[in-house]
Amino acid sequence: MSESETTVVQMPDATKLVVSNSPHIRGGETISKIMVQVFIALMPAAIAAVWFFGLAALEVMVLCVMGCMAVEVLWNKAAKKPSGSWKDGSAALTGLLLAMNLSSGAPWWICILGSLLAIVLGKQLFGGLGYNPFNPALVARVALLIGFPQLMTSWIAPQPGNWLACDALTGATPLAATGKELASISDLFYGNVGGCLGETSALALLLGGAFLLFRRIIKWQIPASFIATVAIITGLAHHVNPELTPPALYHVLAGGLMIGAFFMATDMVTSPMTANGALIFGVGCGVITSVIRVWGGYPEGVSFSILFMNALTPLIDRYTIGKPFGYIRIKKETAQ
Amino acid sequence: MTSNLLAITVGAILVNNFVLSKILGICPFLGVSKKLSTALGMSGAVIFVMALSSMVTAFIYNYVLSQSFTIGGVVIKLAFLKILVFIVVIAALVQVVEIILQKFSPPLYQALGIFLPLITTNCAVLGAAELSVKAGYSVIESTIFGTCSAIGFALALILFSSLRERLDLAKVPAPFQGTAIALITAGILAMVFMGFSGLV
Amino acid sequence: MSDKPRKFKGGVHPEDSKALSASKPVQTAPLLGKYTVIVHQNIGAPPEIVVKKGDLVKKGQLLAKATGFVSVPLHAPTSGTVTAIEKCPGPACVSVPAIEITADGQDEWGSPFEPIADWQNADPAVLKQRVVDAGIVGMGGAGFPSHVKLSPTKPVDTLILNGAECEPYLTADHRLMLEQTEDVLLGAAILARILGLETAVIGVEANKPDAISKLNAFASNYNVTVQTLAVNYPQGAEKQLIYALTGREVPIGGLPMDVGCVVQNVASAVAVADAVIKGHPSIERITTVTGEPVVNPGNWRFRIGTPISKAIELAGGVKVQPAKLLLGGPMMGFAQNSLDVTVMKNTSGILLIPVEQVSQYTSEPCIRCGRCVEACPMDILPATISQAVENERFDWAEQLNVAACIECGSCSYVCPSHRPLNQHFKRAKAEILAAKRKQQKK
Amino acid sequence: MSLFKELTKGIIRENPIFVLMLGMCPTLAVTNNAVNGCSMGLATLFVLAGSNMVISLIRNVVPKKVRIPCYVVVIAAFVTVVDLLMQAYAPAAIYQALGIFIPLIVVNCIVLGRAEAFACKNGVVASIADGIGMGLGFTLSLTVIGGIREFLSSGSLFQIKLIEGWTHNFMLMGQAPGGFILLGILLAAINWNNQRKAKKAGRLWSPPGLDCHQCNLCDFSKK
Amino acid sequence: MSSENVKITPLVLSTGLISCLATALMAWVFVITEAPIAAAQQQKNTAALSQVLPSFDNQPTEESVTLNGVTFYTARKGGKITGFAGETISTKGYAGSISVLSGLKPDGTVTTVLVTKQSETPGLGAVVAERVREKTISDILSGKKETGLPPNRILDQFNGMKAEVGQTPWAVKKDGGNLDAITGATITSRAVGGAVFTIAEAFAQNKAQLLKETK
Amino acid sequence: MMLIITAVLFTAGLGALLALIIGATARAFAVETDSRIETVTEMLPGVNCGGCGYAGCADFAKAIVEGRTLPVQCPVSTSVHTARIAEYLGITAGEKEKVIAVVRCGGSCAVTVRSPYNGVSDCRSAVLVAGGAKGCDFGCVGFASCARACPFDAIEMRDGLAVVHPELCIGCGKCVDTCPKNLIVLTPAAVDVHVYCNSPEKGAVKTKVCKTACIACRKCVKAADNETQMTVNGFLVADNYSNPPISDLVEKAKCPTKALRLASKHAAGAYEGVSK
Ligand SMILES: Cc1cc2nc3c(=O)[nH]c(=O)nc-3n(C[C@H](O)[C@H](O)[C@H](O)COP(=O)(O)O)c2cc1C
Ligand SMILES: Cc1cc2nc3c(=O)[nH]c(=O)nc-3n(C[C@H](O)[C@H](O)[C@H](O)COP(=O)(O)O)c2cc1C
Ligand SMILES: Cc1cc2nc3c(=O)[nH]c(=O)nc-3n(C[C@H](O)[C@H](O)[C@H](O)COP(=O)(O)O)c2cc1C
Ligand SMILES: Cc1cc2nc3c(=O)[nH]c(=O)nc-3n(C[C@H](O)[C@H](O)[C@H](O)CO)c2cc1C
Ligand code: SF4
Ligand code: SF4
Ligand code: SF4
Ligand code: SF4
Ligand code: FES
Repeated sequence: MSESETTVVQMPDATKLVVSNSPHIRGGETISKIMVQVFIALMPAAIAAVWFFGLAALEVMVLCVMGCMAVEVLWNKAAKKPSGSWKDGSAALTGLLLAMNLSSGAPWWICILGSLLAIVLGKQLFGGLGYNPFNPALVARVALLIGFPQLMTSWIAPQPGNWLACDALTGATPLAATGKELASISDLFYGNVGGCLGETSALALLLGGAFLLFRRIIKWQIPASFIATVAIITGLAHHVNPELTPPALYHVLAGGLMIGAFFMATDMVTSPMTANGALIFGVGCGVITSVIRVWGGYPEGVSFSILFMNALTPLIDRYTIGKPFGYIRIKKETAQ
Repeated sequence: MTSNLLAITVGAILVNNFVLSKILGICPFLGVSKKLSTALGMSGAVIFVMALSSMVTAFIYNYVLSQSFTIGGVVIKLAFLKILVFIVVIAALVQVVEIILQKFSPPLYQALGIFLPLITTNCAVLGAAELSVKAGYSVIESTIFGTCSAIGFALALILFSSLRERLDLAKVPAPFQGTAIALITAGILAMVFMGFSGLV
Repeated sequence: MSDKPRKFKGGVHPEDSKALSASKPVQTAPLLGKYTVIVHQNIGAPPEIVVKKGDLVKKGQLLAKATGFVSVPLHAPTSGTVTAIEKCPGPACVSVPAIEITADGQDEWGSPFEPIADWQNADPAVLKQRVVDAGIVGMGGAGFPSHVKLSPTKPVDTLILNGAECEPYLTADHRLMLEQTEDVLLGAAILARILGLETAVIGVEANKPDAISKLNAFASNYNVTVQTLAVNYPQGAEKQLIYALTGREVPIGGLPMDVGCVVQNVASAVAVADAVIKGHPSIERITTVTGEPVVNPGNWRFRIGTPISKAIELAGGVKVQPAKLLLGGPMMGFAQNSLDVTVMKNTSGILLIPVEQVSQYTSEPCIRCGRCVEACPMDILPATISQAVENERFDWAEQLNVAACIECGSCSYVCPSHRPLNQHFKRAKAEILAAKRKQQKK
Repeated sequence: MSLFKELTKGIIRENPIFVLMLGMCPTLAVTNNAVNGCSMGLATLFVLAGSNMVISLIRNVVPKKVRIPCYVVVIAAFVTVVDLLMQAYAPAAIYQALGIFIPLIVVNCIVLGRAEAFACKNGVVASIADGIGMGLGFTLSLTVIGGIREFLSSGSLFQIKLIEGWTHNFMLMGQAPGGFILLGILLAAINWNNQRKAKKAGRLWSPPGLDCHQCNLCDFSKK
Repeated sequence: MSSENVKITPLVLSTGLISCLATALMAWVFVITEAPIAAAQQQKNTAALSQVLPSFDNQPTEESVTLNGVTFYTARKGGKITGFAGETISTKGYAGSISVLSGLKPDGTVTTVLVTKQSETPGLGAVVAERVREKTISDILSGKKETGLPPNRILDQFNGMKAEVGQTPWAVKKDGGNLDAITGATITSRAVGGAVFTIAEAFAQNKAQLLKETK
Repeated sequence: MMLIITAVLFTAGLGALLALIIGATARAFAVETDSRIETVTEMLPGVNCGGCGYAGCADFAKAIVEGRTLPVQCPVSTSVHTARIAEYLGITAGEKEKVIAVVRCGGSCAVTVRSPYNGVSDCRSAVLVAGGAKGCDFGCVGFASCARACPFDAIEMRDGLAVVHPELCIGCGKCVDTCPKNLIVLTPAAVDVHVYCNSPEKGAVKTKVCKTACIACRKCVKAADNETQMTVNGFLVADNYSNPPISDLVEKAKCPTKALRLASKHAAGAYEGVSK
């Protein structure tokens, strides 16, 4: 090696070397990337909502998303926490999901109060992202439902393609309807029924759900077992007594089951972590949803069932811990 | 009859859950829910005592207190003594259970014993007796009602304590730590249980 | 055995980045003027220094002697003078004792061991003694004295050679298997003889097809089988390797021999072959110097005691300031804050990581996504354990089997919240151990 | 002077609900409006004052071993009296609304708690004052909680509509969850204030947890 | 204190004595309040009836008859029938059953409707069934005193209606009828309407018998 | 009247019956309890800091009553409190020298060599990675484990260095165990002058990584009233706390690296206690 060559060799500056524990590289996943993808997955449903309910639906969505983000920022200010957490997208997602749980006729103050309930009562009081035991959007929805039952159970009838559709007509949601009012299955599938923004078009939600499954953002166990359980129980109930309840397919497509199963029960913060836990979670949601829908008082079993299973999640998590690699042998050996 | 019993069962466990809907037994609900293991112990003890006490109180009420006696030509009803009789009988019952347990099943006493005194001053036990009287339940119905109410209490307590264990790991804002966040969690849980309303 | 790649549960698929150096043949590093040999290079008891300042030493001469069964001797990397015995930066960023040898340029062998040419008929005990004397430690990473593994206290029926090299970037074992194929197989055969076995298995990840075919070409001569392994980190981890090859699960806290296996790294096997056939002690190894900032990534044969600044210099230095300097691979390697650390017997790689990989490294709360649970090859719950540790609940961590964690880093790798999961587990293990010690004292 | 103290301490310093956290059931159950809260408080006040008086009177004749049963009997008597009186003279709607929570005053920890903590150690007058003071604190708290809940859930206070034409009634507050959540928020506000004060005074503050420690009626807290 | 020193006699004596005194107190209060309680009870029983019936001087509760699932109470003044009250339970409520009490003129015209028992959703179905007077501050300031039944939009629309035998049941607008329903609480509205119709129809069917019972 | 009599008889019977049962139980299962323990527990501050070496105040109270320890061992109680307990139990309060904690390191970020560290913000975790990423292997890592452990908020983190505020520290010793570098020692509160260094390395090694290390120049040893007031251990000098130097030593010794400091000055400055 000649003298000149060695002098041009550039060496690292040791004082700038970061020390940290292994691993030193990371997979590219981040919280905000996950949230953005869920947001994207919700877009078909959002577009469907605007198509069926007009700009009023857009207004509700914008109010809720902005409301949630604003509340997040303000809370962090008030609680003297680092204020950047709105950037991770979870607040915006909560807002969008909250909007999906409201009717397009919801007045502005319902959206804002809902945002407040979701972010403060549902999330920040427990310590913020990751610590909330209950699904924030559903906490807000249920609180609003119990708080303003009349407002929250009046629906705008869909007017496909009418941008200016507003409180022109009111109609019952398919599940609150009885007997002859039953909507047709195809209307349910495409979303031409009254209800919350997000509980109308099963097709749009299935598209989004498929995207989430494809991107492996949600576990298949939850939606699969949730929907299957509802289908089985309502199917049986219908079989035994057709008067009691509509057929299974109607239940699967109507109401918030699709959005619940794909977008809300799957919120990882509030659902079990293990695969077996997820199965139990989904089945539990399905059972409670069916029971409330078939025999209960509120029109919407999905919100309550998800929240109930949220409450059960710590227990599920605790009792579905699998045995680690190499565990069985230990037992055998000590038994000997 | 069976459908009535089913209604009582579902009603007491879910719809009119003692803690979350009827708001009875809040003190132990908040007090012994910090750890799941304690909650499990308390649940066992409450179910045991409430099953027993609702049977005994219903028996006393239906066969003694609500009867009219004619003594010396005067019709006498002792129903107004029910509060006193119930509380005294429950207290005594708990004592007796404690002694018997201690004597015959020390392990069970170890597990449930410390919870027994707590139960005497628990609204739920007396509440179950009072509600049975109000609803005019028979001894069997009362027993089932009491037991199921206790199961409802246990369900709420166990759910709540597992949630609180999770909250132990959470970064709850300081003023909300402790009882405040526990109450708020209980509030959300109560909202969830309202979803069962209308089941019976 | 079928030809389907063998695999295990869990794991991750990081970008392997091996192309940087995989095609670079091993070069022998030139003789340096000075070597700083770190004394404690093995797991177990540190050896006892037998030279003093000013002593003249020959290449391969004993510098420090083993102080127990789990301890290995240390030999001089070249001939010269012992110029200092003092502390120098160690691989854990804490100063450790080292012997500085100023080379005389002769690179003259002292009295090396007697070659055992007829190893087929040699007494296994003699062969094993040679492994002891040559100071061979596991070259796969941990630096565990090889002879200890060769003295199983339970019946052993399978010898596995670990050629997985599942760490991204590293290519030392790959080159070794390609360039010294027969040495690897010879080492395997010698190891098998020591263990009283007829055969051995070599597991190689499917991303090294050239090595696999070359090994296959000679394998039958040495009674060795070659198995293709699925490309999945941490395929090279002992327990995962054994599971993939034999379907046996090493119990938590147990050793490979509990399921009748012994695992040795391919480089360790070559070192054994060298010691037996040539009589050379363990004083050099192949190390990959790589990373995007490096000008000329490649594989070198370094003597122990070579400062890593020299190694980086040999690779042409850096194009840009790296964010991290690692000994070992990016998944399990140790971050360094000094260029004065020297190559040891278990230094498989010197890796410089660019800033882009490190900048996204702020930890957020767990969102319970479960990715870590899926990734963990040991099937434990990294998310829950880390929360327990954050709240200093080491009793929980223990109940949740933190002891089973092999610190492979798969969980941290996938975590979208960038949580420092296995640092927590390291802490938990340390605290649990400390608590146990305390209890024992009582 | 000290008598005055006994009378007022329950209002803030030793407020049975917010400081001692006793008697949570009625606090949550019957405070859906101010009138109910107030009535429940007054009923409890009566029992507290009466039982404190009697227990203070008999404190020297009752053997220690049976003191709790005796206190319970006394309290039960006063509760029965209140129950009968309300049944006879109180508006039917209020008696209906308070429901079984009147009989349940028997097990309200405040009553037995004061008997144990105060009446069995103090003279009659002081005990009555203590009972009335605690009862006032309880009544006041219940009324405030009831008032807030009533206002939020119906826009009125003491059943008088405060804002004419207000229809955005938040029914949640009138129901069980509203009670829990409101009490939680009120406690947090009190904690926040105490924390602030403690910091100013350089004292330690840790969030209170209801662990039965305040009540000491059973030996649970000692285990 | 050792176990030998626990004397049982004083324990028993004191507890017994205190129990006696306490019981005496309770019994005394019971005796005093017996009459007022009975009166309050009586008033409670007839309160609902007197709200839907014209003034009467008999005991309608003692003159009840159940026909077609409807319990009828007869009100008289000076022996003359002044009106009826019909009570029935509808099981079609949203959450459980609803008890409806309806006042009827002797000709079968509905006068007042009252829901006596329901478990509908607060703020929704319950609104349909509630009659509460809301006092406002201005009412108090202006000294306005309203008496009589508080109004209820849904319940009051039945006033003056009358059913004929075999008539199609009254229906809410949504089902093609002309009854108003509260949005979101159609089911409760429907159930209440159905119950009132049942009462009115049962009266129409049994008019003769009910009026004949006049002694 | 008949009613009253019957009712009275009924409850009298019931009451007597129950009293009989309870009395019988009391006789059969009498347990001896010591009410003094409860009283003493009430007299203690109730912080449950464990500074007394027992599992909380109640346990400590039990130990006092059983004569296993003395009230004064509670570091939180003032002498008035302990005297009250002593008086109640009729024992002596005992005597205990007040101690406070000292972090034997002066190496704030400004004066020491450190590597950028990325990982868990906790000293015990940090030392597992690259020994805490510091040039000096013996100094304060600066991730506040001790500060978090202190129940009295007596430790402030200043520029990556833990500083004990003597006026807030009550010497409970909670912080001592948490420090992975064993930097914290409990010293007599009366002593104000300390050597803020813990590294046994050679002076030259130390000065390379820290500007305020003790280089064992012995100026303080010589300046002390009496040489035994300081102890020299290899390349590290420390107070001899059983015969401590007085405060003016700092001025007299003119420590070249300022490793010799007064605790009161070292900690001087506004501090309100951390909020946890
Ligand atoms: C969320 C969670 C919380 C836990 N909390 C505790 C705990 O507080 N105490 C404990 O001993 N174990 C705890 N564990 C560990 C397991 O519950 C424990 O291993 C299992 O319940 C067996 O306990 P057992 O022997 O008491 O039945 C927890 C586990 C999880 C997943
Ligand atoms: C304390 C200790 C004792 C060990 N004892 C044996 C042994 O007796 N036999 C054996 O085959 N391996 C033994 N090992 C080696 C391990 O199985 C393993 O190969 C070594 O730790 C390197 O593993 P790694 O590179 O996967 O970390 C031991 C390891 C340790 C740490
Ligand atoms: C996560 C992990 C990954 C590993 N990867 C490899 C590897 O790729 N190649 C290898 O030879 N050893 C690897 N090891 C070390 C092996 O487990 C084992 O210790 C080694 O093969 C034993 O051989 P040795 O003692 O000769 O080094 C890894 C260990 C762990 C814990
Ligand atoms: C698949 C998925 C589903 C989610 N569902 C919800 C939801 O139903 N409600 C909600 O508030 N946030 C949801 N989030 C966002 C986020 O997890 C939520 O804000 C946290 O619960 C807040 O801690 C979801 C996120 C993901 C990735
Ligand atoms: S927990 Fe341990 S074994 Fe599992 S993935 Fe993480 S580092 Fe690897
Ligand atoms: S990968 Fe990270 S965020 Fe996801 S569960 Fe594991 S620790 Fe939590
Ligand atoms: S600084 Fe240490 S010794 Fe002092 S009070 Fe805090 S924890 Fe206790
Ligand atoms: S003194 Fe110890 S525990 Fe405290 S910050 Fe420094 S290294 Fe951490
Ligand atoms: S008031 Fe304490 S349990 Fe109800």
